Amino acid sequence: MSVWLMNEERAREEVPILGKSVAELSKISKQMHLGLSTDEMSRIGSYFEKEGREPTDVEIQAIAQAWSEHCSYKSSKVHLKKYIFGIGREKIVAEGDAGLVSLDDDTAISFKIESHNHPSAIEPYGGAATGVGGILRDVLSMGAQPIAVTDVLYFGTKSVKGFPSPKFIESGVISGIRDYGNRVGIPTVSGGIVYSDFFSPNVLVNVGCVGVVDKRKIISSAISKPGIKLIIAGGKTGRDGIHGVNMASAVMEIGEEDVTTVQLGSPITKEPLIHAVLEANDRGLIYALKDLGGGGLSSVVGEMLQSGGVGGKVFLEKVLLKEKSMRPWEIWISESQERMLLAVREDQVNSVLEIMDSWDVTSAVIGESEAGKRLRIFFEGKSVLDLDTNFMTSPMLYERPSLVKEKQVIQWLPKYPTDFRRILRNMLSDKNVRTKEYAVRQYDHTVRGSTVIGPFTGIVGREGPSDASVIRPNWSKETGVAISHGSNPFYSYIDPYLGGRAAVDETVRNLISVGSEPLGFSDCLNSGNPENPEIMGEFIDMVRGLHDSAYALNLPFVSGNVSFYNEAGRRRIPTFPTILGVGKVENIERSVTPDLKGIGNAVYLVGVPTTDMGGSLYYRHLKLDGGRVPYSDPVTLKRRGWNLLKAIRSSCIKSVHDVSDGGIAVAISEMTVGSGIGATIDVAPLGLRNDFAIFSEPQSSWVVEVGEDREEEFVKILGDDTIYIGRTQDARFTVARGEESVLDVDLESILKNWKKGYR
Amino acid sequence: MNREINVAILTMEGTNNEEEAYLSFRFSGTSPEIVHLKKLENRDKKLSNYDILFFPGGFSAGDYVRAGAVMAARLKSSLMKDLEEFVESGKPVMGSCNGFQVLVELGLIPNVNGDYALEAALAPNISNRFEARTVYLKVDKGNCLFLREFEDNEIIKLPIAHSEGRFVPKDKEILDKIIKSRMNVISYVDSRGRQAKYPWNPNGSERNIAGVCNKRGNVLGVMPHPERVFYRYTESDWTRENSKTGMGNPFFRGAVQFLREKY
Amino acid sequence: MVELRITVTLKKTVEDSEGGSVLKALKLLGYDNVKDVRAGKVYFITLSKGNRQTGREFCEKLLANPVINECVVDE
Amino acid sequence: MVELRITVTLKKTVEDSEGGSVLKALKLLGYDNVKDVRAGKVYFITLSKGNRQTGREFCEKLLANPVINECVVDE
Ligand SMILES: Nc1ncnc2c1ncn2[C@@H]1O[C@H](COP(=O)(O)OP(=O)(O)O)[C@@H](O)[C@H]1O
Ligand SMILES: [Mg+2]
Repeated sequence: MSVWLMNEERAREEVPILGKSVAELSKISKQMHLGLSTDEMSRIGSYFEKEGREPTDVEIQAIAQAWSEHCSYKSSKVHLKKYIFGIGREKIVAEGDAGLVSLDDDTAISFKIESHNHPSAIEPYGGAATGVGGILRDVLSMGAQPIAVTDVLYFGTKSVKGFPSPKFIESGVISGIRDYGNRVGIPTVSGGIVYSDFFSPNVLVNVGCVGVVDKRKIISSAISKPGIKLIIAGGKTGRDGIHGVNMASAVMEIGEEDVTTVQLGSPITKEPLIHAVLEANDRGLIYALKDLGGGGLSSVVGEMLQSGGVGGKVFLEKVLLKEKSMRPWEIWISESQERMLLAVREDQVNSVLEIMDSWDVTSAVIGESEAGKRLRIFFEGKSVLDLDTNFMTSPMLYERPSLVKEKQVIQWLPKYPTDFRRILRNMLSDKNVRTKEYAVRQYDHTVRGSTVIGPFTGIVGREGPSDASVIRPNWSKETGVAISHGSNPFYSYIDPYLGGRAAVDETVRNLISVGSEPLGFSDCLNSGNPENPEIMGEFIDMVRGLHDSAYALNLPFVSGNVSFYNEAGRRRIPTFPTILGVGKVENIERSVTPDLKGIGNAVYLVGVPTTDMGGSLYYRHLKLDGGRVPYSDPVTLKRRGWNLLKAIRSSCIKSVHDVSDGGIAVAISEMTVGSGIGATIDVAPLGLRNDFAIFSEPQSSWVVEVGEDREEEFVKILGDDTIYIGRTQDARFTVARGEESVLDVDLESILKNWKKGYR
Repeated sequence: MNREINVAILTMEGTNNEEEAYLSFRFSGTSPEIVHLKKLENRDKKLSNYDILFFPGGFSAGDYVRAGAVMAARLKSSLMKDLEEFVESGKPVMGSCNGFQVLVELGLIPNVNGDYALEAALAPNISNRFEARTVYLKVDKGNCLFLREFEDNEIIKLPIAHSEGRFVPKDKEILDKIIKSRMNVISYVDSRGRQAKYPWNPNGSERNIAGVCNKRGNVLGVMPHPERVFYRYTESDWTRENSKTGMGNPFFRGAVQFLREKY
Repeated sequence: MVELRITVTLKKTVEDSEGGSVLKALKLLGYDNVKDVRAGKVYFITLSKGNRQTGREFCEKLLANPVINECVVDE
Repeated sequence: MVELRITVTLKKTVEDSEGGSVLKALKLLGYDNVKDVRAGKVYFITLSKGNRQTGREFCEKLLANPVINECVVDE
């Protein structure tokens, strides 16, 4: 990167902008890597006109950080406010870097999902690793002990000239998550991997984290009193990661390798930092807390002071540096990893510094809050920034033009298949369906000794997939936290609105499947360039979809993030959400897994097959337009889901698996993997053509194994929402319609196809 | 012993299984304490004040050089005598995963010749990957105090999560002595209890060795993680089984019983 | 037969946690004379035929990531 | 100032799984001329004073386990 220097003197530099023309302002924004529009530059100009002076480089850089798309949500905020923020508010315990819902009387769950797309596209290993590091900090910021890391990955399938190969990106991302997550000692238990040429070369790395906190110990990030000391703790500050947020707020260009934004992260700096921060919190020594992420100190100090309505001062020379020659503006906006900012009462500063030292964590007092509304920064005695905190942290908001393109919905009717067995095998070995063990088994999912349901369950040595993971955060209680995701870029590509609803549906389905009651969501919204009206139209459709489902379920989105500008190369990604959901398992003993449990049990379908085949795996294999995307009705979802939960809690149920990619045929196949137990089903009661009956992907649907003596009770709870379809059996999975055989496949071949590519 | 049993769980940056080890000891009726290596180095704390010493898993110092190497080097340079005394007093010492690697690097395991020389190493897995899954193990308990609650030849299941777990003895002589003295107390087996190759043997360990106990029976190193399955609910197949307690539980019970009887 | 030694290190601009951790350990072992440690990987590759150029191709295609790594090939 | 290069590899008698997988990957990339790959670690250490002997001490005390490793120090 070309560091923009006015002259060689290290301290305060002036950036003359007063009276400059629009063209000149735009040039300054470019040269300094500010990413600010001319409107925004003029707004800064008029502020300094009133101040009667030119801004310093530190000031201009600080404002650019705060006003970046990444930090300010300037293109999305209007819509998020309208559709997302208002839902289920009474269920939100607190909000901040992560959001909190209530697990039980004493405990809250802190969770968030976030994208690390742009950094991962430039350097997959470091991008993914620091993504994990960043999301851990967000959860820790609330005072919570992280209990799980999650990752939903979207990989391209085609090489694009000028960009790294898909294989290189994939192995880099997976290794990055592995090396960071394993070293930091938080289990990586849930996620997903999706392959599509949508993501060539725009790889998406969405990482989530879930933590728990004693409700009395939730930490706020606001400082509302003068005289509170600011302590920076953890890693030292270096030139790394400068202008990361500005990069994430623009379209990536071919061959762009801005080295100063590349970081690999240091999990063994983070690991003791987590312990130290939690110990300080446990002892009641933290007044306010925030992590240093995008925008570095600049964003964090500004927001901590502004949200509490005070001002403050910071002495930059007190910040511990990796490189001595850093300029003040670099120190102020550096995004070096593994740092937290603790606000501490004066009389408790020493205790906090001692705790840090006892964990071998470096820390330093760098400033304090003051009465008033000014933020003042000094470097070696000179003032380098003196700004109104309100001005700094209130960016322009945009309601960008949007356009909803009417798409024609076409559905082709395929020829009736002659070989169902071959189709099923192809589906099971599809990269999007078959086991992800080649990646996930490189992640430690049992560290902390609290993983009740991990990513794979069943007979040791032949485990199958699970729908959600369950963590028991407190060994003295029966309560569990269920964690899962939903997303379907194939649906969203065709219909962002229904795709949004389907993502909520999938998340809820997965959470119900393990016997948990959904409590809330975090959403990571992936999209293209918001300055394109068509994309803005998709974006609005997507959030409307999320809204309509979540509102009907009365479940809040407690946190999330927006990632625009994912459109390098010729292809852009669909506009779609990845949702992280958490649920409450009242008693872990009652949680269930998808592997079939015994021969001779009844198999029921909750839900009905559909003719909406848009984006379905079956039609993707046929390479035909499938028409409308499967429709999720939240009212139905709520009724079926919560009734199913009732049945699970009363122990009627031996195993459950939700219906998703590949329909009930794939769902039942997956239930045989971990169990070695087969099933025979009759699709006559389901109506529809056989291929639609077993391969369609109806929303709000599950396959359920019911204990022999509990059928009556089960049917009573589920009522008309369930249909008896067959029984479990030995060695084979067979499908018939009355007398006519549709499919007959042995379990070994299911196992082999599903495990393809692993071992 | 009627008084409290004090357990030191040793930690430094990157060790990260101290929490589950702490809880496993606490729920076994002892008084565990997480002790930072620094505090032992600067003599704030003394090893001899503890009854059990536990080396947890994780990635001490990132495992960057070699798993366990940095932690072992630091211990060797400042605390080797205390460690030897602790071991020679007969008190229980256990390490799992990274802890096992540290014990081997310290020469506390296998120590067939009794001189704390390096006699083995834990090399990178033959698969060249990190492996996180449940494995079948056979317990040949010998005189190992941590294993006294198991049946002899019992088949158990424990989670593993490591990339450097391939047990390599220095030479044939050392290996023979290990086998002859029945120090290879835990071995990887297949679902029917037979010695088998990858994936049953997840790392390519010589003779499928998963755990080694010293001759005296008071120092145990294991690659799998007993502390992660203290309760049955964290076994990966618990929804299909009706065990009463977790398979890691007896390791801790064994050590506690031993101390209560002996002291 | 050609023997190549390929050394892959992190660029100076990228923070090297491994080197840092070794530095810290050596200092704690009492070696105050250690000023800096950079860690890397080395591959000794035997070719039936080829030259440094082949080694450079290996760097590009597999062993190094140009964004973060430097790759040196010796024969 | 003294610059040491310390190279740590697995002994020939110990199977080198990383080298093996690099070999496999190179063959998959079409390089049939690759006969053997051994992987190792390398440390570039800057000392204010010292010599190869110091490097050998680092090997012994930290960088190598003689049961499986070879350690070579170059100045
Ligand atoms: N990248 C990943 N990281 C962590 N866990 C994952 C990842 N991908 C998949 N998993 C886990 O593996 C299991 C099976 O995943 P998958 O086959 O995608 O199932 P499904 O399609 O039902 O979501 C799930 O428990 C899922 O959470
Ligand atoms: Mg699922």
